[in-house]
Amino acid sequence: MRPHLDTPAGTDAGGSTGLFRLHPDGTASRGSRTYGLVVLAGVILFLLVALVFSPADTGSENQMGDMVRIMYVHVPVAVACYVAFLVTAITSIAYLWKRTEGWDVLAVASAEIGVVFTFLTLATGSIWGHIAWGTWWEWDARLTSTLVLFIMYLGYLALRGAILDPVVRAKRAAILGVVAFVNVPIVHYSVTWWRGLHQDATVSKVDPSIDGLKLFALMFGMVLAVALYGWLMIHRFRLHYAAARLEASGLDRALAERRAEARPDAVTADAASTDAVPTDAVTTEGTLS
Amino acid sequence: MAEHPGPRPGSLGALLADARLVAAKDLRLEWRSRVILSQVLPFAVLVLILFAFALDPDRRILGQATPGLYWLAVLFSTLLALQRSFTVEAENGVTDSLRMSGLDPGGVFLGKTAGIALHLVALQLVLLAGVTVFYGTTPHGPLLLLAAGATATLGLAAIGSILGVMAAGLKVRDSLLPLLMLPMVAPVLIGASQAFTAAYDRDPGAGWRWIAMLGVFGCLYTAIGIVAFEPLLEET
Amino acid sequence: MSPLLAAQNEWAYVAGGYGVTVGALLLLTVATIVRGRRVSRQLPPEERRWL
Amino acid sequence: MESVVRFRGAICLLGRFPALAGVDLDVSAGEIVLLQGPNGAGKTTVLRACAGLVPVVDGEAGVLGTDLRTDRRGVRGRVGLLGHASGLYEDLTVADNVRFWARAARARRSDADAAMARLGLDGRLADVAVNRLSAGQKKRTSLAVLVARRPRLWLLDEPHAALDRDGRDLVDALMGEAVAAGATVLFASHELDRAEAVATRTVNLAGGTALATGDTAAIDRDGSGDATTAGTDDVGATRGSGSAGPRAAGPGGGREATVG
Repeated sequence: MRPHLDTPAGTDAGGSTGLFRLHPDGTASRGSRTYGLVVLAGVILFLLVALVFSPADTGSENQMGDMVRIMYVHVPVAVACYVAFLVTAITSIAYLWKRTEGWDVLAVASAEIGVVFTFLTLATGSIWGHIAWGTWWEWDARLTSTLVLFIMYLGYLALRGAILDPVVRAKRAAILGVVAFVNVPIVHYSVTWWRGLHQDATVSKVDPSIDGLKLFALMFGMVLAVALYGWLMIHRFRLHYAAARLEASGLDRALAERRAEARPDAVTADAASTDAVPTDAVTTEGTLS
Repeated sequence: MAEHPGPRPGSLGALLADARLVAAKDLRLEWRSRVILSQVLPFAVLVLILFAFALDPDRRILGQATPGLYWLAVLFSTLLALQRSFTVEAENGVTDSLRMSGLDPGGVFLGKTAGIALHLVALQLVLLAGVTVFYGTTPHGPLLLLAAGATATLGLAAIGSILGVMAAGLKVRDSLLPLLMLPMVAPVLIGASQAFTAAYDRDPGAGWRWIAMLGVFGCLYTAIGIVAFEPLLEET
Repeated sequence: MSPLLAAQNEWAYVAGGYGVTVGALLLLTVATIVRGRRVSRQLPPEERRWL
Repeated sequence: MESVVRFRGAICLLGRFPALAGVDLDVSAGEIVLLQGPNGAGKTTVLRACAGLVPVVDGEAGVLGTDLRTDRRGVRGRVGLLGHASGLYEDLTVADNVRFWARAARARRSDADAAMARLGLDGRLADVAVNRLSAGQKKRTSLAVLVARRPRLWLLDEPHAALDRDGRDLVDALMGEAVAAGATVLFASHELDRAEAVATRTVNLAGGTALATGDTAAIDRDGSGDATTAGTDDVGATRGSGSAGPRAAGPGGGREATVG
């Protein structure tokens, strides 16, 4: 995996000024900075369209009023969270196939962003429900399956946090990433059938009569959410990639130290400190049990 | 070296032979230790009693909620059975022995799944008697109940084996396994409860599509487990 | 409830929804950038291949 | 002679710790090679790497003609490992365990029964649950599994530990029988008196590298063997270093300097 595709190596970051000036230590590149500024401009434009320019919903039969504006964020973040988990699943398969670190880093970055977007889907859906149905939580099919999804990927991140060895972690997490995503449609259909026995209300059902600026706000929101996801992916990928390289960078030093144990003067001088070296039994059990 | 008796390694016959060997070992282990019988089974019955305490002694509510409560009890017991089943594989270097054993990892998965499923079947027979006695409900539609029980048990055992070995050997496995397992098996809980409801309501027609869903779930995760067990067992 | 009050009420929920979304994403962005700087500072520049 | 184990600059990581930092090791068919060195020298990791349990991340590593770096699982059916842990199901009986692991390795039931008899586990002990055995009896059970599997390469980690005198004699006899039957033995032991008597050759490990290999019989003949019998761990590390000259290891030259 190459962590970057957008900028040539060795770009002089100090040459630019203003918003384009890159922090010397950051995860930003010139390309990602430009991308980020475009997204930022898009966000401002989106907020203006969604909150100011677009009219309240009065024409349609549902009469959602200003509440329709919630849809402009709710639907896009929902789309982004499904995109994120799809990417986690695909990169997990790619990891199991290629066994290279980069795919694992992509999978975790995507899952983390996905969990945030899922949380926002639930939050905005709940706010919507409070107005539309009068309750903070309705057992609506899509909201419910999104909730299950949310907890499932919290589990994915918890599994990653519980395993120290990077290879074991990557392998188990990759399998869980696939297993969890396979579960998404099953959860969705089971919950839909389950609710289908009672009612058919859903937040995300786009009103066919929606048009004009309202439709534009919705579509623009979706594009923007996916673009924002992409920007976050670039930076979180670089962050995790840097962290992984940092973990691995000690290897040369560790090898030198390890070989130095074999030097007789080191052994006799540090006879007491050999106890500090993990014994065979401890090291094997610590990593393999 | 001694010539290998039995089917050719790598063949389907070898896979099933390994599965049978592992499943028989798990049943023998239970026969010798009786952990499921003496601990998980009483726990399952206790859950049924606690539901009654929590809800009401009024049998009407318990009767209506029987399918859901029954499957919740099954689910909680499954977690305990899984912890037990995969703790024995992670202790005393048994994991290394398994890797060295020459057993097909897919066969190990099938064997563990079959062992857990058989334990769950025994548990469910007792739980079914339990809800009949304690909640005053009479089972109907034996065919639907049987189909729902079989497909849901397969699904629980299959995904439980995948997640069980995934969490095995970790310090936090006791809290991690439920977090991984419970959202994953939400479709099983829904489907099996709905199928049981249909059976108890003498409306079996509504139940069969749930059986299809449960069957797909079980077969899908069985297939994934056969493939995924090799990297899971291998670890490094 | 008067229509005006209902409209104000709706705007409060809309503001809440947008506030949560923008706030959470801003938080994630800032956390990512700050942590990225802290981690990549410890890495030699030749390992930071995006520069 | 046919090469059974061939390591060149093999590096193994346990997590991020380089347990093996470039090991060179050669074992030929029919040898009984003793691995020696202080705690933490990497003896266990060498044995586990030979068994295909620990991945070799750099260098060359071949066992029984199988390249460990590309096909770690391929070698496992032909080697047997006796580790620190018993590798047994505690709730099953001795006979259950030996028969299960033997059948898993596609050995005959008669092989399993013969192995139990060889280890003195037939009779009363056969039907006792493993969790009620003493440490020595557990070790005998693990050895019975190994015997029943009939591996071509025996990897024994501290086989003498926890055993009584009869048990240790039995281990030595089993190693001899294995070699007589065409197998090869690689083992680690702190029972130097006993181990060097049975071994045909000794390899010294320290700091995850092999220091020197020598003919133990030759060392004993010229009288320098007394240093090896002092019995402490550290002596094992310093012994043999005089001739191998790790002092010559300059920066970056560690690997060359540790070639035996």
